[in-house]
Amino acid sequence: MSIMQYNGSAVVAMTGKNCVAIAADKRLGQRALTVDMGFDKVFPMTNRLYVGLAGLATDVKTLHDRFRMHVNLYKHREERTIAPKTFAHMVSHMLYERRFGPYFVEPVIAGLDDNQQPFICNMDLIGCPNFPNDFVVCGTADENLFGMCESLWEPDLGPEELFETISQALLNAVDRDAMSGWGAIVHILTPDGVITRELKGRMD
Amino acid sequence: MAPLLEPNAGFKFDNAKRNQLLSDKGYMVPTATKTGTTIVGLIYKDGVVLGADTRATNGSIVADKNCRKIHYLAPNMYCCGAGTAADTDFTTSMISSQLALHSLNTGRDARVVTAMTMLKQYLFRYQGHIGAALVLGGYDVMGPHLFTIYPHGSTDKLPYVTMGSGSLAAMSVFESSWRPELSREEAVEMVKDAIEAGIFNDLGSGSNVDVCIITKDNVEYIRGYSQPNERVPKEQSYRFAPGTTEFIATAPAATANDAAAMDVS
Amino acid sequence: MTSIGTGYDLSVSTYSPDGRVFQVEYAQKAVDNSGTAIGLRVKDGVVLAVEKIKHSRLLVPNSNKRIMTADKNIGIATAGWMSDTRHLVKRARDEAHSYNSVYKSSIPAKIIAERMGMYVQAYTLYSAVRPFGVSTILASIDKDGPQLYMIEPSGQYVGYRGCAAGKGKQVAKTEIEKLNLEELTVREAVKEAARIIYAAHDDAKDKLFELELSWVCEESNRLHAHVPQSVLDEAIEYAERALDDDDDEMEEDDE
Amino acid sequence: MEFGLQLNERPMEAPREAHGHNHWNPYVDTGGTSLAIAGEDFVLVASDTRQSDGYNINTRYDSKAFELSNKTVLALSICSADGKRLYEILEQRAQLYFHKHDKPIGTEALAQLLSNTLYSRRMFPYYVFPILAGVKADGKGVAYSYDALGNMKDVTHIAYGSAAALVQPFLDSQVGFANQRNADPNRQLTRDQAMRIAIDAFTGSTERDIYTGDWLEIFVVDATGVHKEVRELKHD
Amino acid sequence: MAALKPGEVDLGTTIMAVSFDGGVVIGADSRTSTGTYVANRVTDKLTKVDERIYCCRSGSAADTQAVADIVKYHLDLYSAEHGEMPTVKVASSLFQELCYHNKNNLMASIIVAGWDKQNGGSVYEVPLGGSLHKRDFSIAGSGSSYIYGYCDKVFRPNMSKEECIEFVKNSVGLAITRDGSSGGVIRIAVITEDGVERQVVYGNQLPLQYTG
Amino acid sequence: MDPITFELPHTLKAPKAAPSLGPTSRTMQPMITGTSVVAFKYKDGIMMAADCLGSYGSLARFRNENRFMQVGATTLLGASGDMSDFQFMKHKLEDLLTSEYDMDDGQSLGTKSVYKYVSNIMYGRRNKFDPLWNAYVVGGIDNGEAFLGYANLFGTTYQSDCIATGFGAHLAIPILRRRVEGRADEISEEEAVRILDDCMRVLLYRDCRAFNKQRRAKVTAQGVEISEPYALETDWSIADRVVGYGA
Repeated sequence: MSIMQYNGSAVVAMTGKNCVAIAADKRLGQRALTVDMGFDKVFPMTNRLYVGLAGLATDVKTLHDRFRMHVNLYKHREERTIAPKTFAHMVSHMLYERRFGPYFVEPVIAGLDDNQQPFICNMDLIGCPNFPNDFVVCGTADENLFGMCESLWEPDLGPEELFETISQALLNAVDRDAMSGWGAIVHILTPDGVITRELKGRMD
Repeated sequence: MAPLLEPNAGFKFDNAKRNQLLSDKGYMVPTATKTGTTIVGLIYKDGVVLGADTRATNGSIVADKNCRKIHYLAPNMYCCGAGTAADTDFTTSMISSQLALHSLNTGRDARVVTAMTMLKQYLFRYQGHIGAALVLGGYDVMGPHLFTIYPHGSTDKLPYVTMGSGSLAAMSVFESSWRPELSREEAVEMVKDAIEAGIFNDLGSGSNVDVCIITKDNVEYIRGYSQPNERVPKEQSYRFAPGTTEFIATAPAATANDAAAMDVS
Repeated sequence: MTSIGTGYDLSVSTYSPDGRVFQVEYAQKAVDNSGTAIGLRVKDGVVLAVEKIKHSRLLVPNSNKRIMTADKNIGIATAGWMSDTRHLVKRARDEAHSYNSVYKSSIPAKIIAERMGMYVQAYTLYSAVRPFGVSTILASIDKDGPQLYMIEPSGQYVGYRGCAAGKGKQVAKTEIEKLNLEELTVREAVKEAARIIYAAHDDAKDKLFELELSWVCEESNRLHAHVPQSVLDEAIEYAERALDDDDDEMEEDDE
Repeated sequence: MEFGLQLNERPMEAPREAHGHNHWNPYVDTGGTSLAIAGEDFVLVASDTRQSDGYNINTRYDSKAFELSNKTVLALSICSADGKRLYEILEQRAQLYFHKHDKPIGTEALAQLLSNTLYSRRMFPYYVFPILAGVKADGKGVAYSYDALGNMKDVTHIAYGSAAALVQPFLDSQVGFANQRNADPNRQLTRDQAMRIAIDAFTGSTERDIYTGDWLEIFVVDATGVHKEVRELKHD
Repeated sequence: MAALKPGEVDLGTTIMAVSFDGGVVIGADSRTSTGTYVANRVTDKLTKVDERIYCCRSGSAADTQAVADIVKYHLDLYSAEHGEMPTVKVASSLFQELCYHNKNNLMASIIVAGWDKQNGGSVYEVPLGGSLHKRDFSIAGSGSSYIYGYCDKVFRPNMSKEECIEFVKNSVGLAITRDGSSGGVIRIAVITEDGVERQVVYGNQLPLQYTG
Repeated sequence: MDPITFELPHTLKAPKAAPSLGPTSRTMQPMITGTSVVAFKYKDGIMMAADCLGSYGSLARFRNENRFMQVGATTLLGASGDMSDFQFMKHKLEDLLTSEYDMDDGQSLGTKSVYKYVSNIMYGRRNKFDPLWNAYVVGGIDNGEAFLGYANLFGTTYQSDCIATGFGAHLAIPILRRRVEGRADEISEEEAVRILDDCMRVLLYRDCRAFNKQRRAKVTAQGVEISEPYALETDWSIADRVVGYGA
């Protein structure tokens, strides 16, 4: 068993028309044993920028704290909030710094840039960034998510449509993954604010 | 005599002990994204042509359908990367910044051999643990140059080179059609053919062909020079009617800044 | 033979008081009831010929072959029970295959004749079995040139220049003895063989018959094969003409 | 070591650690994906035709789905050698059945036969995950999915093979209407809908799974027989 | 002892050097392989480390290149410091120093050959482990094991330059046809007081030999 | 439904097919190996090439091997991998041909039958964990149609217009797919030979186990033809452009 499967996770982000969505399941497991059904994997960094962390839960917590520290330091130093792309590079470097002793985490980043254009990005555990314009996925259900997103995603979805698409992609993906699920949370980032919704999912 | 194998400070090893423990307990350490890859380079009459496919894989899954494998090093130099994607990204950008400093110090464009030497010494220092297999091409005062650099730090100088999992497919094109004194058009076409041989015959390579043509005073970087693998339109749309998914609305979580309760204005 | 009913003929494992094994002799009788088969060993090959008696006009021409191939270069023609023949040919093929598996070369005629002789002989030893009602003529070209052997129901096997078995064997033997086998070529031998079979054929007893002719020679690439149709036709024509000539002579004699 | 130069040269030189026959692994994965969607009066089976070995494409056209009768189709995945043998066995048994009973073997009987055949090799299993699909005696479409040991289950939709993880949740969503609050659980897909879903499932997984691609064979089985269609997929 | 690391580029190799009165002749095949794939079919394994001193590299491509580069740097330093060219002995000692002290990390077997004023042409060999051996002639690399007998039979002391060239051509040619890890062209360099003269014998022009 | 039998005395029993001359030997580590076979369809039938080398590890040990076998009138078998297993397969096929000949039924073994036979042997031996360490290419004309099939030690089989084993799968297939696939019936014999030579030349340049002494073989309606060994023209002029490995 890979250490990436120890706790289980599924994280996905998708672009829409002037909006972006990021969603994750809520399970925390110890291998096959589920120990928590409300484990957060998606964290706000600014109100236009969320990061989702799939992988080993302890590293999820550690990295979340470190990201928060760096985002705050950035704000102190630069007197502006960090842009999604800048944040992505910061994350990438933090991960690659540990090239030979990595955190077992694959991040997904979703945000709106200064022009309210969606930004998404994901990385492998040593920080190789990937900036597609449709969707990014990671976690134990990554293949399932890829299959769902490849079929479901289409360009220029509005916030509500995007919500349905990302939710359906995530729910159906985690239903075929034993290591993730137990409900999910979806954040839709729009110029007018963030819409957060909790999804009901199968509990098995 | 200076020690041969002194590691450069820069990497942190604080997780290494824990990770070793985990892997000793049977938890496999995951693999990083690889670029299965076909990358090639070719010297022609007036310059160098580099080419790459655009597929990045993670195991048998395509992690990125249109990634960029021809990396900028300096205004007159580009470098294709195969192997561990993160290593090729970071190695080339690190050398790129050193080259920028070098040419600021010297007041002229860096030479291609300088870049090659920096790369090979860096990779040799890490004894193959940095999995970057590179094709370096550029044009300097000595004319066009083309090198391959292997992860362990060996280099080759040749008029046509290929690297990556599709290197054999690409090499079959060069070995059966290369001849001296190619024109620019012929060179670009041959590079395209070589990359397409990788795309269609090597499962680790796919999607599009990127090319980069470096001549005396000019660089032409063409993303998607050939796009033989466009996805056909879907048979139908899979949008869901609003209200399909059951949910409970909640307030957005506090942001990092809010949580820290810091006011920096 | 007049020894029927002496009580010593019920088992192959019992001798008669005068030292005979009647079952073996009966087997020989079975052979003598069959259509004639002959083999001619000439200077550049071997020819096999069989008088295949047809008990019905309804039989498909060229079916139920009586000359078979045991190995690529070994042909078998028999007189006697066809069902026993098929069994023996299978055995011969197995022997050839077995030899070839070990030595990676084809079995010499002498060896396969000996092994077949041993096999046939074993069926004259046990009360539970019946001797084969077959005389087997074996033709081959091996490293020592053309070879011809015949194995009797008793298991006796002998090498020949020319041999014959079946109901016309006396006529055939007489005719064969007239031939100069050392000088003959297979092309000539094929015609002679046809002539002999036609001569040995008794129209009074069996109306219908078919001539089967095979050879193993340089012309057949040292493979055992039925002769080509043209060669067969030519031989039949030759045989029929010879028969007519004989008849003419006899008629002349009569006059 | 992540150097992307992976050569597959097993037939020429043995792995150095191979001593004694226990170390040789006879199983190979030649890739590819199969799916089935069962409708009210039809069933659809689709398989791609790529056969691969490591990063090499052996051939772009090697069928993994076969007609067993005019009402049943068998789709294989994973190890093509075992798959072909399994098909031959079933085909022969179907023929034998026909000769014995003077009527084609029914889908249900074949389904049980397949299960038995798989289990007969419990100790050295066929490395295949078959799907057997067809119309039943009552004219209804049915698909059976199996594991390599012969465990059998009838399903409305199933995907196996290298892109199974990509396709299965999509079928759950589009054929099983999972997680949809307003969906009518009794809604039945039409043949055209099933066809569109199957094609999109394959064009989607061809994008992401390197072992799936080249050509797509689609079989639609209904009361009138088996109807085959071939579509082109991407070749990269 | 160091072994080739997975995926590492190997100079399967046949290399050779012969000294004669007034210089040396060195030769090598041109095949570089990863596994059984020929990564470079026209490799130059004759590496210049000083004006009249070359090394022939066999073993790991990366290790031998790194070592050669370091030695070249030190020889340049030596020339600048001493105001005269280093001897072949000095160069070979530098190779030995590196190969001996890093023997657990290096996979390098090197022949050092060249001309200097004090000793004329001379040949040194630094095999795996980092010992140093002065030789009349030297062969090394995977292909060399096939030609020891031939070389011992054919070599005579005090051969002329032309005879040395023939000797190298024939020996390396024989090794190339028998050793799957050696191949391509034969590269030859003749190093004398007057300079370095390089030759290439194409792969389709190798000396005639029995190939049955 | 076993046939009714009664035990015959020992001497009457059928001979064993091949008495073993020692412990059974199994190929788990190929010793003498042949590298790629390259094959494709063209206008008149099938074209194939393989070199004459039997390697012993990296030693070019036996340099006059024939890695082809003519099977019947219109079938050609090309082999890569272990040569002892190839010889075993050749013997099996010769046996098959003999028993077919002995049948004397006017039928001859077609290419597809030979292919199925080879495939079944390969698959059967893999099922015994005792593989024949080979990759085979079977080509020929069957009922007037060109046929080309592949079978290897895992029992994996496929048919295609162009097939190459070993390194050929990496280096020759890209060339063949570009120049042959989809237009096999337009390719003249001259062009086929050019394509084949190009493939073999690339292999010669880039495969450490290739040797410049090869045979070409073809199957046409006229039958099978296996050439005498020949050498290819090669070009090494790029060697002149290369000095050193860097600066």
